[in-house]
Amino acid sequence: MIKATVYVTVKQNVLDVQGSAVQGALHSLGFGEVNQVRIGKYLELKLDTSDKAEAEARVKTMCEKLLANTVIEDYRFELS
Amino acid sequence: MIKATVYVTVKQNVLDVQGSAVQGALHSLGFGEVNQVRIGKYLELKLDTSDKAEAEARVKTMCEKLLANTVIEDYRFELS
Amino acid sequence: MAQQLTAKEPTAAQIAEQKIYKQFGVSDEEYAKVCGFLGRQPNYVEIGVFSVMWSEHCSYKNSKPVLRKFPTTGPRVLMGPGEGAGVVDIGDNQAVVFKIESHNHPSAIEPFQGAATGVGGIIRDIFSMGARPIAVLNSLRFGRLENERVKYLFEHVVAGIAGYGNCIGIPTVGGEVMFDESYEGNPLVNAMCVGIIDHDKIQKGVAKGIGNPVFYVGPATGRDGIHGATFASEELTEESEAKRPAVQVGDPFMEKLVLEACIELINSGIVIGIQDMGAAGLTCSSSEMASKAGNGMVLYLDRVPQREEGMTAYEMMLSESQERMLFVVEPDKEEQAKEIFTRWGLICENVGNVTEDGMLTLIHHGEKVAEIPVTALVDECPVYNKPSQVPAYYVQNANVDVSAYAEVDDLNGALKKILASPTVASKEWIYNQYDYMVRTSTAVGPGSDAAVVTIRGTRKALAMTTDCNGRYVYLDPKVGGAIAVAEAARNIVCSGGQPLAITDNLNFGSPEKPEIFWQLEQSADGITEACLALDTPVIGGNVSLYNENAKGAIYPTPVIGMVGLIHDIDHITTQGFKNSGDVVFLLGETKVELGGSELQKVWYGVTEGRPPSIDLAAEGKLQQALLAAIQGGLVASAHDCAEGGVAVALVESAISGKFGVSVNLQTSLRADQALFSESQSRVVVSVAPANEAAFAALMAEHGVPCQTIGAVGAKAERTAEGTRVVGGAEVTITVNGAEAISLPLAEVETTWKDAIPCLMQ
Amino acid sequence: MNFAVLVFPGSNCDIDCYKAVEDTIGQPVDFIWHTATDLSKYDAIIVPGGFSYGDYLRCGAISRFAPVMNEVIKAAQAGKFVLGICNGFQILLESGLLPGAMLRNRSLKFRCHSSLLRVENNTTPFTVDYEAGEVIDIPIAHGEGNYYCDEETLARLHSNKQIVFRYAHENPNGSLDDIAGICNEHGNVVGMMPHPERAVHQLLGSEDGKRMFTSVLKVWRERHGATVNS
Ligand SMILES: Nc1ncnc2c1ncn2[C@@H]1O[C@H](COP(=O)(O)OP(=O)(O)O)[C@@H](O)[C@H]1O
Ligand SMILES: [Mg+2]
Repeated sequence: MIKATVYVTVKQNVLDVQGSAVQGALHSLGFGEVNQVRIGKYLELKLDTSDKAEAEARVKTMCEKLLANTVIEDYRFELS
Repeated sequence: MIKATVYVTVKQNVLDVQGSAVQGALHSLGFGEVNQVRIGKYLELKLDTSDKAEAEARVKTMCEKLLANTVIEDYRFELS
Repeated sequence: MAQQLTAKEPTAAQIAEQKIYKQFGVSDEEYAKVCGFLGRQPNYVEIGVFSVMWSEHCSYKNSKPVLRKFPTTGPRVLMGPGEGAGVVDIGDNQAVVFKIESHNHPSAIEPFQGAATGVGGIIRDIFSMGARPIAVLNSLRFGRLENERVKYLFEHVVAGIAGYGNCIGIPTVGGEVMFDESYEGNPLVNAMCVGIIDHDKIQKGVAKGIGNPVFYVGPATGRDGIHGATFASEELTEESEAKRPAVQVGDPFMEKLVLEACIELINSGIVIGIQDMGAAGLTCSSSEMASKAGNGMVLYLDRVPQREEGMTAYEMMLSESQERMLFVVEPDKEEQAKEIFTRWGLICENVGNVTEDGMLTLIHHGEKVAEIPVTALVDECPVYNKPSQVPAYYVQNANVDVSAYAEVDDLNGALKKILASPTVASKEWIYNQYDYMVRTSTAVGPGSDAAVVTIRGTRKALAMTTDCNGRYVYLDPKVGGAIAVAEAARNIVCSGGQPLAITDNLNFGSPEKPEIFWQLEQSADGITEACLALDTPVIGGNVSLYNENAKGAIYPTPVIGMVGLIHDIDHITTQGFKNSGDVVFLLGETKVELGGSELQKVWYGVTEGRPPSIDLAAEGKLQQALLAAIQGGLVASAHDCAEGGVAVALVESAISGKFGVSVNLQTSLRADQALFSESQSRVVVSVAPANEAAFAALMAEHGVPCQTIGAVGAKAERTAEGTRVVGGAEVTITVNGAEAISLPLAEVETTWKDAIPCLMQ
Repeated sequence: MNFAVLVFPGSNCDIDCYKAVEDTIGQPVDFIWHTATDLSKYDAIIVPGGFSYGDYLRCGAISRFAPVMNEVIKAAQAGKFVLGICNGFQILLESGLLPGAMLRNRSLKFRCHSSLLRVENNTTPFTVDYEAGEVIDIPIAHGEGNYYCDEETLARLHSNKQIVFRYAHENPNGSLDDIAGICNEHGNVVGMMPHPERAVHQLLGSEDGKRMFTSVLKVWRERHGATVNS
C-alpha cells in the first residue's frame, strides 16, 4: 500500500479567484497580516501496490490526465 | 514573513462526494489500484509577521473562523 | 433475540435500568408501551428503531390531533396526505404532485449541506411517487441580516439550495424569505417540489406480495445523520452541538442518477412499491412500506451496502445517508430492475423480503437482532393531546391601538425604509444564484407573485407559490393562518391560475409549552377555514416543532405551498406594468391595519396589536372576479398587496415593468395609513384604457370593491444592459389630492435592489 | 440534417437542446448516450449543459473521458458541426477541442439571468444568420464561466477571429477579454457559456437563440447543395 499526496495549485500567473476572495475575507475579519493567499486542492490517494517506481509513473499520468488541468494548474506529489 | 500551509480535509465519517467521484473516474481510466481518494483544500498564506507563536495562534483562529468548516472538516497547518 | 449486539452497546436490561431510552427522547410511559408491544424489553437496535419512529418528526404524535382538522379531499384530489406527496388532477390524464418539507435544524448547524439535503429529500418524495419533478421552491426565515452568523447562514443556505437544484437540473422557480430576530439561531429552511405524472403511473410505498424481494438502491450507507429525526424533534441547545449526528452530505449528481433510474424503473411497470429513505432512513421506509400493505419485512443487514467499516445494525437502521431508495418487485423482475440501474451506474442490492408475519425482522451476522411488529412502529405511536393556553401577549395586544400612532412625517423616507428592509427588498441576490430556467418551461421565474411553469405538449401551465407572514400568525394565529392561505391563493390568481390545493409546513416552537400549542391549534383552524372557503384542500405537509432559540420560540410560521392551474398560457399574468397610459385599479378595501405590518416594524420598531383582518367570503369573490377578468383578457398586470401595502405594490409593479406610475388614493384614512396599511384582499391591477369599463363592470357584478386610482406613467430609460432604470419615470402618489410620495423610479429601484447586496458585502 | 444531443449521466440541458432543435428547425434529432461509439450518422453534435459527471474536481474533467468523446473528436476533425453549451463548452475545453480553461466566476457565485452578447464572428456555421456586431439577448446559468487562456493563445484567438461572442455590457464572470464563446480554427467547433436553447420562444423571454439553429441548418444545406425547401 502506497499513499500518494497530490497538491494541485493555480499557476502563478493565473488569478486565483478563490484565494483573493479568502484574503479579502481574512482582512475584513481583522487578519491584516495576511498578504497573500493561494488555494489549491489536496488529494490523498491510497494505491494497492508496493512498487514505488511504478506508482511514481502512474500518479504522474493520473495528474496529467485527470487530476490537474495543466493549462491553469501546477501539480506536485509525494509518495509514502 | 511567515508562510503558513493549511490542509483542510473532510472529516473521516463524513461522505467525501468528490473523492468518491474521482476514485470512480480513475478506475474507469484504468487506474484500478487506487482504492481510496480523499480530496481536501490546500492553502498557502503569507503572513506579515515574524512572531511564530503569535502566527500559530492567529492561523488557528483563521482556520476555525473561516478557512475550515469545522462541522464537516478537519484542518492542520504548518508554519515556515 | 440478541440481547446485546456489540460489546459497546448496552444490554436490554441496562437500557431499562439506566433508562438509556431517555437519551433518545423516549419517555417512561412510551418505554413501557414498547415493552408491551414486544412482550419483553427491547434491545438497543429495537429501542433505537422505536425512538426514531415515535419521534415527532416521523409520528406527528403531538400534531396529529391538530392535523386531523384539515380538509383533505376534493373532486380533483387523487391522493391526499399519507404517501410521499399529494396528487391533484389537472385533466388530460395528467396530475400534479407536490409537497413541502423542512430542514431547519440541520441547516442551523451546517447551512450548506442542511439546505442542500433538504432539497434532495423533497425531490425524492416527488419522484418516488413516479412523478417527474418540474420545479422547486423554498421558504426561508432568518434573523436580522445585520448579524454576522445570520449572514453566514443566509449565504450558505442559498448556496446549498442552488448547489443541489442547479446540479440536478430542476429549476428553482420561486420562494419567499423574511428576516426577523425571532428566527435568530433557528432559521427556517422549507423546500417544496412540484412534479407531473400520468394518472396510471402513480406509485405507492407498499411492500405487497409475500416473498417478494426488497431492493436497496443508491449510495452505500455511512454513519451520517444517525438519529437525525430525533434531533429534529428537540430544541437546539449548546448540547445539541455535541449530540449532533455526523452531518449528511448531499450528492445531487447521485440523486440525478437515482431519479432517472427510478423513473425508468417505474415506467417499465414492474414496481410494486417504492419509497425513499428520508428521515429515519431504512427504518422508516421498511416499516412504513410493510405496514401499508399489512405485511412484514425481513432485512438482511449484511447485504446493505456500507461505506464505513464495522457498522452495527443500530447504525445502519438509523443512518440518514442521502439519495437512497427502497423498492419491491416480483422475483422474476429482478434482472430487469438490475439492468436499468446498471446502465445508470448504480448498484441495487436485494436486502430482504416481504413477509406475512407483520414483523420487521432484522438479521445481522446470522443473528436475529430485532423483531418488532410494524404496526407498533407505524400506527400505534402514542398520540398526545397537549394542553393549550392563550398566551399573555395575545391578551395584552388587544389593548394596542395602532390608529393612535404618531403620523409618519416623512412619507418618502418611510417608503424607502420599507423598500430597503430585507423582507421587502428585491430577492434578486438570492434567485440569481438559482438556475430557474433549466428545462425551458419556466414562463414566469422568481420576481412576480407566483412562478409559472408550462406543461409541454399542452396549453396548460402551473402557477406555484409559498407564503406565510409569521408576524401576523404570531399576533393572531387563526387569522394569520387564514391569511397565509388567502395570500397564496391570491398570488396564484394574480398570475392567472385557479388555486388547486395546498401543502403546508407547520414551523412552530415547542409543543410542550401550552402557549405554543395554542398557536398551533389556532393557526390550523385558520388554515382549515381558508381552505374550505377557497376550495383548496390540504394534500400533504410537514410539521417542524421545537424551533426555539435562547430567547424563546420562533414566530409561529405555517408556510403554505400552493399550486394552481392556468388553463391556457394566454392567461399568464405578471405583476409588472405593461403599457404607459394603462388604467391602474385598486381592488379591495383599505382599513387602518398596521398590526404586524412592515411600517410598524421599520418605523415604529414594534410588532404588536392585531394583524389585518380577513373576510374569506370577500377574498373568494375577489379571486373569482379577478380570475374571470384575466381569463377574459381584460388585465395587463396584477399584483397583490402584501408587506408594505399598496405603496410597495405600486412600486414593485413599476420596477418590474420599468414604467412610472401616478395615482391618487381617495380615502378617509391618514396618508400614512392609506399607503402602508396591510389590509387583505387587495390587488393592484393595470388595464388597457379600452378595457377599463368592462373591467369595472365585471368587478361590480361580483361585488368587489374597485377604485380607479391612476395611470401607468412614462416608460423608463434604462442602462445599456437594460437591468437598471436611469431616468425618465417617476412614482407619484397623492392622497386625497395632496402629495404623499414623489420619487424617481431610478431611486426607488436602487433602494430596493441594492438593499440585500449591500448588507451581504 | 441529423442532430445528436449527447447525454452524460448528469446532463440536464439535454432535453432543452433537443426541444430547441425540434422547435426551431424541425430537423431529426437523437439523444446519444455517453457510452456511444458511433456518431457517423450525425451532421451536428450538441454537447449540452449540466453537470456531466457531477462536475467534481473540475467541470468537464471527468466527462471528457467518456467513450463518446473520441467520436466527437473524430467528427470535429472531419469538419462536422459541434456546439458545446455551458458545461458542454467546459467539456470541449477539457478535451482539447477548444483552447483555454475555465475558472470559477469572479463573484464565486452561480449566476443565472439574461445577458447581452455581441456577435463578434458571424462567419461560423452557427452564427451566419446574425449580423456582425449585433447585440443579442441569451441567458447564462453557470458557476464556472470565467474563461482563461495564456497570452499566446489569446493572440491566436484574435488573429484567427476565434472569438465568437463577447459579453456586450456587464461581464458576469470575469472572463478574459469578455469572452462568452469561441470557436476552433476551422470554425466548425463552437463553445459558449450562454444558453441559446433557452432563448427560442417569447414565453422564455427571448428568441435570439433561434438563429444559431437556423444558421447551422443553412450552412449545412449550402454545403450539401440541398434546396431550402427540401
Ligand atoms: N428564497 C427565495 N427563493 C426563490 N425566489 C424567491 C425567494 N424569496 C423570494 N423569491 C421571489 O421573489 C419574489 C418576491 O417575493 P415576495 O416578496 O415574497 O413576493 P410576494 O409578497 O408577492 O409573495 C417572488 O417571485 C418570489 O418567488
Ligand atoms: Mg407573498
